[in-house]
Amino acid sequence: MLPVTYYLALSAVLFIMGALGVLIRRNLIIMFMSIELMLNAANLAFVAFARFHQAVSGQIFVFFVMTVAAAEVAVGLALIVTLFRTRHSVDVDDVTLLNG
Amino acid sequence: MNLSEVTSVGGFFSLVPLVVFLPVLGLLINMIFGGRMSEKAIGWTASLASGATFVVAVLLATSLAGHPEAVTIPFLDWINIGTLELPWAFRVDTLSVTMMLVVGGVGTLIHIYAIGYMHEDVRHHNDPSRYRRFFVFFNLFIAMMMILVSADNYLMLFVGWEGVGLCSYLLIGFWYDKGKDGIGNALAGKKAFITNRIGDFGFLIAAFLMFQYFGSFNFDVINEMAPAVAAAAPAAVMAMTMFMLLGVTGKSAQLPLFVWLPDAMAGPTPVSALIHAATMVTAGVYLVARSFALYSLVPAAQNWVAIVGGVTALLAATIAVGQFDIKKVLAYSTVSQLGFMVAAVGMGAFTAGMFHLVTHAFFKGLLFLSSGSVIQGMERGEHHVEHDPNLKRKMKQEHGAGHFDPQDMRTMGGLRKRMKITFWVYLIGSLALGGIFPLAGFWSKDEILLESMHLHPTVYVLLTIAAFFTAFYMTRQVVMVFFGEPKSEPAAHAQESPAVMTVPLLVLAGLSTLGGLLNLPYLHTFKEWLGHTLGEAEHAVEGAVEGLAEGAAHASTAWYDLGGLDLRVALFSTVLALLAIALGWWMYTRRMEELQSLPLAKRPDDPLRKILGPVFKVFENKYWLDEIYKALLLDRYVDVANFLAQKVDWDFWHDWFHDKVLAGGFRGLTWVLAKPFDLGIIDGIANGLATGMQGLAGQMRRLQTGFVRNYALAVFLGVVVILGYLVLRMI
Amino acid sequence: MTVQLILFIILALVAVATALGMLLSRSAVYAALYLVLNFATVAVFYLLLNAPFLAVAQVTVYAGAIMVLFLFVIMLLGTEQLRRRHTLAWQQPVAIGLGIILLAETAYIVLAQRGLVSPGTTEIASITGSPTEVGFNLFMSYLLPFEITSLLLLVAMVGAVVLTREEKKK
Amino acid sequence: MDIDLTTLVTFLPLIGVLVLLFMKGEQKNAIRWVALLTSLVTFAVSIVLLVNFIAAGNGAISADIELETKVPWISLGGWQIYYHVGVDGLSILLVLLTTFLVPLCILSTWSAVEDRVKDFMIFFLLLETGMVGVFVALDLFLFYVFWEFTLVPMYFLIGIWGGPRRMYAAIKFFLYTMAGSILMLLAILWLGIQQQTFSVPELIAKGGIPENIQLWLFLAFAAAFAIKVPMWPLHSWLPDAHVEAPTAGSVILAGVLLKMGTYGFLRFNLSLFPEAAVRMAPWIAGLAVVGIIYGAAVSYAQQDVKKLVAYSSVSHLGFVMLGLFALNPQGVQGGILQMINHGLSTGALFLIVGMIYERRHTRDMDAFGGLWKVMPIYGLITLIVTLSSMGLPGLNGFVGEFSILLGAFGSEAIGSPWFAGLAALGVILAAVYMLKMFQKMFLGPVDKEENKVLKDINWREIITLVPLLIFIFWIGLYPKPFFALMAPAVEKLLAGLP
Repeated sequence: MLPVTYYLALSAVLFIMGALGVLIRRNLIIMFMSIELMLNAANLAFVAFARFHQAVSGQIFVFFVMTVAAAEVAVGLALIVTLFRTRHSVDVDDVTLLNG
Repeated sequence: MNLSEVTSVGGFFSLVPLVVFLPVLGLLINMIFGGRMSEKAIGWTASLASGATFVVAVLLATSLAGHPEAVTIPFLDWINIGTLELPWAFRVDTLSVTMMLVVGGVGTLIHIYAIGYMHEDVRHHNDPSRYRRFFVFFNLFIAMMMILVSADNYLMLFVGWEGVGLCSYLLIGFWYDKGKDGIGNALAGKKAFITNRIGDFGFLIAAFLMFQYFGSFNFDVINEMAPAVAAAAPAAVMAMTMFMLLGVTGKSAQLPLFVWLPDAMAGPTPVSALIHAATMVTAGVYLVARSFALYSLVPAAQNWVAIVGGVTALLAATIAVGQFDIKKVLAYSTVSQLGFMVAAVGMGAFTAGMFHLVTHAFFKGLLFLSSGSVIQGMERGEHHVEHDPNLKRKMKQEHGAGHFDPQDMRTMGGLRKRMKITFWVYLIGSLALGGIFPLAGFWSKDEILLESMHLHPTVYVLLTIAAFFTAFYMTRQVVMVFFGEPKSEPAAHAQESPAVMTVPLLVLAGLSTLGGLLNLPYLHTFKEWLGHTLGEAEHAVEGAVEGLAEGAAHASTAWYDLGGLDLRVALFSTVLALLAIALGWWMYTRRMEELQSLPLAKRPDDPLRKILGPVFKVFENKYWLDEIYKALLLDRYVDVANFLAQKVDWDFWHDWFHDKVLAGGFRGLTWVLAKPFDLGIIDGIANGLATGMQGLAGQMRRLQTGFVRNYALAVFLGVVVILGYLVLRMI
Repeated sequence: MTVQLILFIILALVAVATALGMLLSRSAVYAALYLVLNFATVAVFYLLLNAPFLAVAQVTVYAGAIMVLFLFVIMLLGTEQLRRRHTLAWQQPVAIGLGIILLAETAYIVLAQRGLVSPGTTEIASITGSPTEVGFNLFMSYLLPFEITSLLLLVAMVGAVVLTREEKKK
Repeated sequence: MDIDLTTLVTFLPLIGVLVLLFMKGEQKNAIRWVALLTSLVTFAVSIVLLVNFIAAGNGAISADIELETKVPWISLGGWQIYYHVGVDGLSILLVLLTTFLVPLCILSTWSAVEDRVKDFMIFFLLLETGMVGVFVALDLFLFYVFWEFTLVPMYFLIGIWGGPRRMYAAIKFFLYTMAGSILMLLAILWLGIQQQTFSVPELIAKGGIPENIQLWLFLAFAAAFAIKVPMWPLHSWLPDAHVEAPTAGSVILAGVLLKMGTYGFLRFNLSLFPEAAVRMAPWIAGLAVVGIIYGAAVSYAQQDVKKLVAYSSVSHLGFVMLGLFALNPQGVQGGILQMINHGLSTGALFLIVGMIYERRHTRDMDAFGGLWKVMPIYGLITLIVTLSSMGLPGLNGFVGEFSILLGAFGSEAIGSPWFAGLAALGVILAAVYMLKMFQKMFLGPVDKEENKVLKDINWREIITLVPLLIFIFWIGLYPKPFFALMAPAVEKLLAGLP
């Protein structure tokens, strides 16, 4: 069995890449996929810890995260579709209504 | 006394609640089903209800004949608070049953009469739908009057007292959309109610005093305790009786509150007969008789009552001389006769007062009803004239285009030929009222005069003069209405009333003729009857009369004494009455005819006008009492009310004090705080702060780019920094 | 060097590579495909970590359902490239810089935890992650949250429907 | 534990509010029905409360507080504020009056309120909770909360659905009442700090406040209550509020809110500060008598019917105050009964005015005349209510007024029969202004064209008025059950006086 740190390191790398995706990319869909990646990274850490602590709760948590992610994707994509309908663009930089 | 004791007494005593509930039943039937009943059915239902109460009263009287002591039938607890115990109980004694008989008997006759009278009246006024309402109110009145007379304490008496006042109000204003300016009748009703309320105020205060000194309103308790309380607190008993007198002057139309009664003639004539002549207005007399125990203890109060009665009797009699409205004459006559009764009970001659009350109910009821017959006869005549173009033109020429008044005696005359029954019963009523032997009025009036001669000479003089005037104005009325030539076309075509009206008239005429039998000299049936209730008070008076009259000798031995009838007094008043009749006859036949020769413009409508001159004016205008009251009291009250409402409450208190001083003051304060203080100092600081903040915000807003990625970056930065902090802590 | 370690390294390389691919690919379709691959590798990691139920769920839910949804949307909206713009040009280097810092920080933490070796490395794993075990826990200890998630999904469904419904033309 | 009825009655209207919140504003009729049903259920439960109260005495009517609930509510430092409610003979009738009037008011708004029906009903039901709360609260702090709470819905009822000068009236009403309440709050705080409790029964049991301090506290409480009553000369807000308020608001204002003032005097001033109450009795009685005469005179001079009725309240409430401060059984019981009577007959008068206003959109007496002929049922009912209001024996007003005057006449606390004597003049003056109103509106010829086509009141309006009439007759003919309910409690209260 590998030490849990390996998995944590991998999880961290994946998470940072996801975060960078959100920060750098302008395509809303890709940003959204990056968020999914971050969730996956977190899930990986959960499962690793579950193995490490011999507790099934971690896996249950992952299960819940997946559900939430599914819900989130459904609503998020619906938002994107609506946004596209009004703005005809998936460029996040086109949506600057909050500009002070 | 509880019910088991009552049954042991036997007789019909326990039936007494029916005197109240039978009329209530009648009015409920008429109220609920009357809409689907014919006029006849409505009228007879009401009459039957009233007749049934009379039957109950007769049954009670027969029971009382065997058991003359008072019986109290408890009915229900009304108000019980602390020491205050106010049951609704019925008291059956000779006094209350006498009143029940009068109310039930005369009431029923008038009910029957009204079946015919109102049938025409509602058509004359173009609103047949009110027929039912009339009988509902009429039955209500009987019920209320019965509550009044059957009460066993002052407060239940007051309930009936106010209740009859309400019925009076409703019935005076029965044609509330008619009268002077369309509102005259309604105003008359209001006047009656409010004037009576002033009297009720006196009654209430008297009741409070009673409760304070006797701790009860019960007649028996008060009668029993009265001597002791009168000894301990004479002023209190004096105050009680005087305040009660105020109540009496209101309800029984005495000075100074009699002004409502003549106006009350605005009601339909049966109302005037039943309420404003025969029954309700005598409630004051009944009240004083009820309170005999109190009054006989305070001579000063008795004196006042007698004086009020005497002065009212004379004053009203003189006013009656100057009236032209047939019902107004009778109204003032009623006031005057009530004065006789009040004077009598005031002097302590309770039997005499009650006796006159009963006979007066007969003959005054009769007179009013006959006057109603006359009025409707005139209306029928007018109706006839209206449908005959020739006569109509003729009438226009004689009377001008103005509204024809069927109650004005100046338009009547010669009716004895066209309305025979009415004429004869009217004549009987007038003679009875005038005190002509052997009609009912002679006996009762004579008894009052006799007792007043001994007890209160001043009042005797007043009453004797009033009696003279009484005979005179009644002669005047009879002559003006029934004799001579018709003075207008309607009078010439007047028609007699139907049997449903004349039969009650005949019955009442019989009673007016024979009423004196109740209390004949030597027999004194009525006196003994009432003596069971009035007991000691009556004996005391009798003793005083005998003592004063005789000095030393025995009453029965003097030549003029006929077993309680003083021949001197009787002869003198009879002679006076005959004189007055002769004078009246001469003046309104001969003198009137002589006057007819004068040109129309100079011809006076009344021969007295020329003889008495300005004095007649005074009579005609009722001593201007209404005007004086209006100027001194009513207008002043309106002024005060308007001043309080407009100036004090609204302009001063509402607008000035609240809006200007309070609200304005607060606004002023806020202005001072806002402008010099706030702007100068506080605002300075605040504005500085605001400008600084604005600048800062202007810089800060640049952070809000609106780019989502920017915000995300910020979050990310936060993560890096926090994690960095944790890492540094680990190191 | 155990088989497990070799397997881990290979899989980790694939995972990072696909993640990078998603991050850098021009086209959203490519990005999505890279992500599917990435999810699949993560599913394999789950298998390694004694979580077979999650592994299957990962493939069906993530790689299957969610990513299909993404692809649908991409197809729906078209795959046209975004115009080159210079909005927030400064953010890219800053973000990368911050990412490196974060990487360093996590690296430090992970390295500092080197001694953290799983107690379960030697013994037989006591958890199996089998559907039975997960289900048992789910329906016993976590029943309420489980039910609430059903509500959440319902709300999300309703939300998605409401959001995407076309406004009626007036 | 079975259901706590007192609390249930108090908060039942809130359930209706909750339902109303979820309804659409356009479903006006449904909203009205929900509100009506809620208030009817509340009334039914309050009847159950009455039955339980009677049963609680085991054969006799209890003199104590029954159906009590005491739960810690707010804990502040050393002392504890309780949610403490219960009913006794002093309050039960007022609770019933409130729950009785509210359904009638809602019924009366059926066609009168078309605008924002939902909000109206919500405020109305909130108001009911507040009013019942005032009457059942036994903790001074809780009482104060309810007391102030009633202001808010009433403020909106006047301010939104009122007449042309509604904002002025609403603000005046609010500020005036607030001003008085502040003083009361200070007194409550003083009592709480000094006596270590806010519980009214405990405060009564503890007693022992020196007389000069009692006097100040008495005045502080009296300030709040006298404004609410309103006692002369603090009545200036009343005509404004009454005239501008919508009909149902006026009914509740006259029927219940004013009674909160007199109830306050009864519950707090008399029992908490007995020595001061005895000392102040002649002064209060004096103001009451001035109010009676003044109110009657000012009523007479009004053209606006609603204003006339409003000022008549000043007169009637003067009677209540006179009775309460007679400090003997007749006076106090008469006073309590008169509170109910005034609620019934003045409530009915406002409803009656509202009905004609709905038809003619004017309240000027001169605009009417001869209405009895056009609207016979309406005329008859008005006549009965008018007579009740001026105290005709056989109707409710007389029983109350008579007992009050009788009590005041022999009252040792007031000390002189002159007060009652002058107050009895008010009986005459009441007849003067009430009959003037009746004559101007209902008698005389129908001389205005608009009045000739008026429709008589419909079934809904009759149903609104008939319950009031039933009680007007009942209390007038057989007031014994009503007196029996309050007698032991009043006796207990009076036993606490020096």
